[in-house]
Amino acid sequence: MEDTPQKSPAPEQVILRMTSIGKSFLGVRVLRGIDLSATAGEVHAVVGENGAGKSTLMKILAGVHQPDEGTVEIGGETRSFAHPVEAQRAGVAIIYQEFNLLPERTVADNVFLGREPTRRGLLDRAAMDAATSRLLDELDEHSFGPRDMVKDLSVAQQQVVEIVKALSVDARIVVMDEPTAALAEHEVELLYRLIRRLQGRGIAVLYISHRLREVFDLADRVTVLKDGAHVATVRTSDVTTAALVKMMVGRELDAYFPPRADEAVIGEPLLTLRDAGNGKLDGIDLDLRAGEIVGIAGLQGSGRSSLAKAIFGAEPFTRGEITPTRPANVREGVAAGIGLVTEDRKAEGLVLNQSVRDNALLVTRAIGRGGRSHRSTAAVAALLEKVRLRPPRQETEVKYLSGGNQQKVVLAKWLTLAPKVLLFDEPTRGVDVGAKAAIHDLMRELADTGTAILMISSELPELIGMSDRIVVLRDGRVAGHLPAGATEEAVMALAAGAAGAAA
Amino acid sequence: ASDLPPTGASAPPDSGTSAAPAETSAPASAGTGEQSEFFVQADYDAQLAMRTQTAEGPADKPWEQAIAPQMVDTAKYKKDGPYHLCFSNAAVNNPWRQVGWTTMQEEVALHKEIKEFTALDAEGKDDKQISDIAELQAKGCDALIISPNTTATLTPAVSGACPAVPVIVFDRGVETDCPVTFIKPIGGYAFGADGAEFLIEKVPAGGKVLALRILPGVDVLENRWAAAKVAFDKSQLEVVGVEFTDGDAAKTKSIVSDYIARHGKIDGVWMDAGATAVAAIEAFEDAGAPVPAFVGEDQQDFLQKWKDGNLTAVAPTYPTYQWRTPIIAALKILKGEEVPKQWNLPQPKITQESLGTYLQPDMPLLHYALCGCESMPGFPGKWGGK
Amino acid sequence: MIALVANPTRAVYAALIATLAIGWALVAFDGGAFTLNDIVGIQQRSAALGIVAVGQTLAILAGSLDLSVAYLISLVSLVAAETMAGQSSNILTAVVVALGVSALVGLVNGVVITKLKVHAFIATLGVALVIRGVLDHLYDGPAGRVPVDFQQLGYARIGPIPVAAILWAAVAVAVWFLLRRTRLGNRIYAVGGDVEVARLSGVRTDRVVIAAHVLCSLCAGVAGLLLASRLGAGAPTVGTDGGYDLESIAAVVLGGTALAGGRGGVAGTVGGVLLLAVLDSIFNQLEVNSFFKDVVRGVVIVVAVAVYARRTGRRAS
Amino acid sequence: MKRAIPIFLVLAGLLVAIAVANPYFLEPAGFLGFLKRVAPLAILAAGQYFVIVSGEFDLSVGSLVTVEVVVAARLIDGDEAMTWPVLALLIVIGLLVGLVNGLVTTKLRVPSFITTLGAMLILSGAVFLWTGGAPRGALSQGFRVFGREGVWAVLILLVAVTAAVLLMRADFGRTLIAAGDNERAARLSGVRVDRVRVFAFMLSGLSAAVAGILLGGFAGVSAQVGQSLEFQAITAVVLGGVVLGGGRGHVVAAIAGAFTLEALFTLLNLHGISGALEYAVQGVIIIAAVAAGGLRLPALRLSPSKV
Ligand SMILES: Nc1ncnc2c1ncn2[C@@H]1O[C@H](COP(=O)(O)OP(=O)(O)OP(=O)(O)O)[C@@H](O)[C@H]1O
Ligand SMILES: Nc1ncnc2c1ncn2[C@@H]1O[C@H](COP(=O)(O)OP(=O)(O)OP(=O)(O)O)[C@@H](O)[C@H]1O
Ligand SMILES: [Mg+2]
Ligand SMILES: [Mg+2]
Repeated sequence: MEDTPQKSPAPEQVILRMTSIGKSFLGVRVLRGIDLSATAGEVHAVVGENGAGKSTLMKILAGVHQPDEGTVEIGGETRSFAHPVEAQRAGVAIIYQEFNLLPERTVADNVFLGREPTRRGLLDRAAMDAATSRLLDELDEHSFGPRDMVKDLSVAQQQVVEIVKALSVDARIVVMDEPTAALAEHEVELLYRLIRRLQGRGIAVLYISHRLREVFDLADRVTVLKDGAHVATVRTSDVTTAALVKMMVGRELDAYFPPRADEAVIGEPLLTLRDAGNGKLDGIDLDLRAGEIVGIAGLQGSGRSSLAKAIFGAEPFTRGEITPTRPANVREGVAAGIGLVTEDRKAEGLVLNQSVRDNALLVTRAIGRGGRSHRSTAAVAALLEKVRLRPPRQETEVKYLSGGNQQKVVLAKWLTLAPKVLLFDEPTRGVDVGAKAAIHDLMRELADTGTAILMISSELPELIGMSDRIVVLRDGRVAGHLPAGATEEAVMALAAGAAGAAA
Repeated sequence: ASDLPPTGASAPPDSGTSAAPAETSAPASAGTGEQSEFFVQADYDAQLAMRTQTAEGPADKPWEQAIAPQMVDTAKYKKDGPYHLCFSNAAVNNPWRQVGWTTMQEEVALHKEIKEFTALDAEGKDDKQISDIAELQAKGCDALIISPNTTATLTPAVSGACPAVPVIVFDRGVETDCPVTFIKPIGGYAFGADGAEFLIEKVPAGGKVLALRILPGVDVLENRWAAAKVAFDKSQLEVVGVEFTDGDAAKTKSIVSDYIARHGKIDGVWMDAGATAVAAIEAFEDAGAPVPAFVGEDQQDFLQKWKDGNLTAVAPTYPTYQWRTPIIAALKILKGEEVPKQWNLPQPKITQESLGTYLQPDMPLLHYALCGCESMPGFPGKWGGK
Repeated sequence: MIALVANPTRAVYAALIATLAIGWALVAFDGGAFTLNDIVGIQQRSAALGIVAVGQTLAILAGSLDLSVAYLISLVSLVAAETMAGQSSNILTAVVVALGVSALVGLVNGVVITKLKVHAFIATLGVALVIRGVLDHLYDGPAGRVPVDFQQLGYARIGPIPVAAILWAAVAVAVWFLLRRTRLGNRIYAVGGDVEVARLSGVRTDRVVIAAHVLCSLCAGVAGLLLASRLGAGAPTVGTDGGYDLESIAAVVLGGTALAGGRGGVAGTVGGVLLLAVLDSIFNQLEVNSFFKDVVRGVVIVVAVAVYARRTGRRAS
Repeated sequence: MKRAIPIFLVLAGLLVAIAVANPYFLEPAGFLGFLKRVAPLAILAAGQYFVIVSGEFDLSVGSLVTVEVVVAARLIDGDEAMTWPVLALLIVIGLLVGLVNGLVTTKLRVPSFITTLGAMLILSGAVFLWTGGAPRGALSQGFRVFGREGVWAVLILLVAVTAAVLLMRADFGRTLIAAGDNERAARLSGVRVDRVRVFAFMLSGLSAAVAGILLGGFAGVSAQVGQSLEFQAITAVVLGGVVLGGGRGHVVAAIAGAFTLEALFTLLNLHGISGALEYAVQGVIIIAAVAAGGLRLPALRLSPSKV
C-alpha cells in the first residue's frame, strides 16, 4: 500500500521485525501472514475492527501466546518466547488491554511483580518503593504512592500503575493495547507527553487504539489488520481518516451518526429525578423522556456510572424524589422497565460460558416474565435479527464472540424486557467502527419507538453526535445542561469546572 | 463390630463401596490365602485350650471370673479411699464401645469409694490418646485405666505412665508388661475358631463358604481370621472368597449379593465381626435364596433375625462385660488385693440352646447381649432399652 | 498487607484470649484448674496439626489446597519408622528419606495441578487415594520402630516447653519469613491473588504453585516425623484418624486466610490452631462428650469465617 | 452437552468390560442390581451438581445421609405406623439443612467449602450426641421397601433424573448456571442469585434425604452409611465434566459420572484388583479422567464461531 518509495531505516535501527505470523485458537485461524516492524523511536499504531487480531499479535510478541508460524526478531536476533518473562527479558514491555493488577497488593508490589529486587537473597522492599516513587514522579503523578493498595485507586490511577509497570522494565519495545480506554481527555494528554519521551529515548512504541484521532496524533506509521490478515502498513501522513476506516471495515461509512430525534417524537417524561442523591451523588435533577437520548458527560469519576446504577437500582438513591418508581434494588428496577447496559461487558453484562440464547433470555428468565413463546427459538431468532447479530447463531458460547457482537447480545437481553428506560454506560467502549455504527443505529431506533435513553460516553464526538440533550456531571452533581450539537469545548468547560462555564 | 478399629469410624476420603476381593480372580477355588504374619502358634494353642478350661470366680459374674490366672501382688499400691480413678478411652465410636462405656459408667456408680472418675475420650486418635494419658497422670489419679486405640503405638505412652500410677489395660493390649493387669476375653483365635468349627460341623463336605472380614491389619481381627483359616484349611469346605467389608452394611450386602449371583449357592458365611451379619443375611433373602449356616455376634438384631428366621447360626462373642472388670480390678489393686497379671475373661458363644436367654426384644437392635448389665440399677434405660 | 491481614489475625487472637478466659472460668467453676501442665498439653496437642496447617497455609495462599496431607503423614510415619528400625544411627537417613518422599508427593500434587490442569480438590484427592492404596497394600498395621533418641522429639521438654512445640514454632517462623521476605513468598501471594495477572507479569506461576505444594508436603512430612516419634512406630492410620486434611484447612481458614488464596498468613494460622487446641483442652477439662465437641468446632469455624466475611465486606462496600 | 461426550464413551466402555467379565450383568436381574446400587450415588451426584454448577461445594451430604438414617431408625423404632410421617420428616430435614447451608453461604458470605465443612461436623456430632454415640431403634419394613426392592430404587432414580433435567431446562436451571458463571452479571440482569443458590443447596439436601432413604432401606441402620459419600458425589460430578467453580456442565453428565464411578468399582472388583491397590487405581483414574477432560482435543470442543 505504500506508494511512495520509503526511506528504509538503517538496519541497526529496526528493533522489531515480526514476519508471517500465524496463529490459531481451537482450530480457528486468528492470524495469518502478519508482518510488522518497528524502528527505534517510532510510534507504530495497529488498528482494526474488534477481533481483527491486534491483541493476539501483541500477546505473541509478549510471550503470552506462541505463534503457530512466523518469526519474531528483536534487535536482529530471532527469538521465541515460551513465557512472558522471556519476552520481558528481551526488552518487551506491554500494557495489556485488560487490567493486569493485583488489587490486594501495593502499587510497588504490582510494579515489580515477577522482577522483585533482592538483597542478599531477600526482598528489597525499600528499593522497590524508591524506584516506584521515582517513576511516579517522572509521570507527575502525586495522588498516590508506592505503598497504596491498588484496590483503593481509581480506574485512571490504576492505568497509571500499568504504565509505570511497563516503564519499570528496561524496555526497547513498549506495547500499549488501548491504554486510553479508561482515561479522560486530560489524562490522555499526559500519556501523549509520556510517549513522546519514550520516543526520544529511542524506544519503539506499538500503539493500539480504536480512537483514530489518537492514531493520527501519535503514530508515524499505522498497520491495519482485518480478520486476522495484514491489510496495509502506511505512514500516517500519507493517509486520511476516511481512507483508514475504509481499510479497516472494507467499505465506506457514509454517515457517522443516525439523525437526531424530531421534537415531535419526544414525549412525556418516563422518569423524573428531583434533588436525588446517595453516597456518591447529590442534588440530581433529571428528566428522561420517551423518544429522547440524553447524553451524560463528565470526567472520570465524576459519577456518571453511579448515576446509571442509581437509576437502575443497583446502587440506589437514598434521597430525593424519583417518579414514578424509585427502585431499591436491581429487580425493582427491572420490574419497572429499566435496563442497564453496563460499562464492563465481560464482568457485568454477560455470562460468558453460556450460549447466545441463554444470555439473550437471561433477563426474561430472571424475572420469570413472558411465557413459553418468548423463549422459543423463533422468538430468540427474531431478537437476534433485531440487534443484527452476525451470524445469528443461538448456540455459540458468548465468550467466542467479538466485542461488538457481545455488546449486541447484551442489548438483546434488555430488549426482551421491552424497556421503558434504557441506560447505556460506555456502550461502544472497545467496539470497532462497524459495530459501533450498528449500535448507534439501534439506540436511535429504540428511542424512535418510545424508549427513553440515557447514554454515558467518554468519547465526546460520539456523545455529541448521538445526544438530543447533554447533561454534564462534576463531582457527583449536575454541572450544567447543553443542547444537541454542543461543542466539545463547551462540554469540557463544564466537566472540568472552568471559570465562566455557562449552564 | 467389637474391634472395629478407628479407621472404620472416622471419615477418610473413602471411595469404595464395593468389595475388593482378595482372591476372586481365581473363580474355581479362591482358597484362604496365606497365613498372615499375625499368626502366633503359641497364642493360638493357649487360647484354644482356654476355651475348655473353667474360669475361677463367682459363677453368676463372668466379668469377675478369670481363666488360668497368675496372680500378682499389689500390696505396694494399697492406699485408703476414697479413690480417684482415671480412664483414657480410645473412642466411643461404635455400638460395641458405646454399650461398654455405658456399662463402665454404671459400674463406677456402684462403688461409693470412688469419689471421682475422670475419663478422656481420644476420639480414635493415637496422638490425642498419648496426650490424654500424659494429662491424666498429672491429675492425681489413684489408678489409670487405658483402653488403647492401637497396640504398638501406645506402648511408649503406657510405659511412661506405669512408674507413676498403677495402670490397668483392657480390650486391646500393649507391647509391654508394665501394667499391673491386662484384662481381655480369651481372644481372637478362640472367636474365629468358634465360628469356623460351627460351619465345619453344619455345612456338608464340599460346601461353599464365604468369609467376610472388616479390614486387614488389626491384630484382634487378624487372629480371628487366622484361627478360622487353620480350621477351614483342614476341613472339606471350599472357601470361595475372603472379602473385606469395611464394616459397612451396604458394602457387605453388595458383596454377598455378588457372590450369590456368581456362585448360585453359598452354604455358609463366616464373619470376623457380626455387626453387618444382618445385612449379609438380607442379601440372601432379597435374592430369594435360603439363608445358609451363619456366624454372627451377640448383637440383638442378629439374634432376632436368627430366631425369626429359624436360622442355623452361632454367635461367638467378645463380651462387653469386660468394661466392668477394669473398675473392679482398680479397686482390688488399691485395696492391695492380688489380681491376675493377665486377666482372661470367659468368652461364651451363643448357640441355638442359649439363644433364648440372650435375646432381649426390649433392648435396642444394636445392643450387645453380653453386657453383663442386666442387674445394674440403670438397666435397661441407660442402654436405651424399654 | 499488614493492615489487611491484621483484621482477621487480630480477631482470631482476640477470640483465643477470650476462649482462654472463658475456659479458665468454666474449668474453675467445674472445680478444676488450668495448670502449667495443661498449657504444655495445649502446646503438645497443637504441634502436629500446627505444622500441617502452616504448610496448608502455603497451598491455600497460592490459591490451591491439599487434601492429601493426612495420608502423606501416615506414609511418612511408616517410612521413617521402618528406615530407623530402632537404630539411632539410622535417624538421619530416615529423616532424609521421609522428607524426600514428602517432597516427591508435593511435586506430584503440584505437577498434576499445574501441568495436567486438574482442579486442586480433585488432584490432591486423587493423590490421597493413591497413597491410601499404597499404604493398604504395603502395611497391615503399625510398623517399624523409632529409637528412644528420636522419641525425644515427641516427648522431651526444654524447661516447660516441649521440643515438639519448639519444632512447630520453628516451622511457623520459617514459613512466615519465607512469605514476608522472599521472592517466592511474594509470588505465592500474587499467584493466589490472580494467576493470570501473575503470569502476564512474568511470574512462572506453575513453579510457584509446585513450590507451594512441595513445601506444604514437606510440612506434612515433618508432622509425620513428629507423630512417628510420639508413637514410637509408624502407623497407617495416624494421619486420617487425626483428620489432618480437613482440620488443617479449617485451622487455616479460622486464622483468616482466604480460601480463595492471596490473602492471609501464617500468624493467623497459628492463632487458629491454638484456638482449636485450647477448645480441645477445655473440653477435655470439662470431660465434654466428643460429639458435642464436633458440634462446637463446626459452629466456631463457620461463625469465625462469617465474622471475617462481614469485616471484609464492609471494607469493600 | 458436547463436553459430556467423553464420559459417556468411558461409561460405555466400562459397561462393556463388565459385561465381558460377568455375563450375568446383561441379564435383567443383574443390570437391575447395578442400577439399584448406583441409584443413591447418582441421586447425590445430581444434587451436588446443582450446588457445583452454581459455583459452590456441598461437603455436608455424607453426614446428612447418616443423620437421615439414624434419625429414621430412632424415630420409627420398628413401628410401621411411623413410616410415612418419618419419611416426610426426613425430606423436611434434608431441605432444612440445605436451607441453612444456603443461607449461611449467601447471606453470611461464608465460603461454602467452610459452611458445609462446619455442617458436616455439626450434623454428625449432633446426631450422635442425640443417640449417645451409636444408632438406636430400627427401621420399619415399609421404610426399607424403597431401598430393598430394586424396582423402587430404579423408579426413584428415574424420577430424580427427569426432575433434574427438567429443572435445568427451566428458568431456574438457566439462571442457576448463569449465577455460577458470572454472579455479578446475573445479579445485574435481575437474577435472584442468593435465592437460586439457596434452592440449589436445598436440592442437594433433598438428594441426601432420598439417598439416605435408599441406603437405609438397602442395608439397614449403620453409623457409617454416609461415610465419604460427599467426596464420591463431588468426584462423580467432576468426572462428568462439570467444572468446579461453576457455570459449566450438564446434569446428565454428572449423573453419568456417578454411573462411571460405580461401574469402575464393579469392574475393579470383578478383576480382583487387590483390595489395597483398588484405591490407587481409583486415584489415578480420577486424575487421568479429569486431566483428559481439561486437555481434550480441540476437535471435541464446541467450535468457536469467528465473527
Ligand atoms: N485465548 C483465546 N482463545 C480463543 N480465541 C481467542 C483467544 N484470544 C482471542 N481469541 C479470538 O481471536 C480473535 C482475535 O482477538 P483479539 O483479541 O486479538 O482481537 P482484537 O483485534 O484485539 O480485538 P479488540 O479490538 O476487541 O480488542 C477473536 O476472534 C477472539 O475471539
Ligand atoms: N476505585 C475507586 N475507589 C474509590 N472511589 C472510586 C473508585 N472509582 C470511583 N470512585 C469514586 O466514585 C465516584 C463515582 O465514580 P463513578 O465510577 O460513578 O464515576 P464515572 O464518572 O462513571 O467514572 P467512569 O468513567 O470510570 O465510569 C467518584 O467520586 C469517584 O472518585
Ligand atoms: Mg484487543
Ligand atoms: Mg463509568
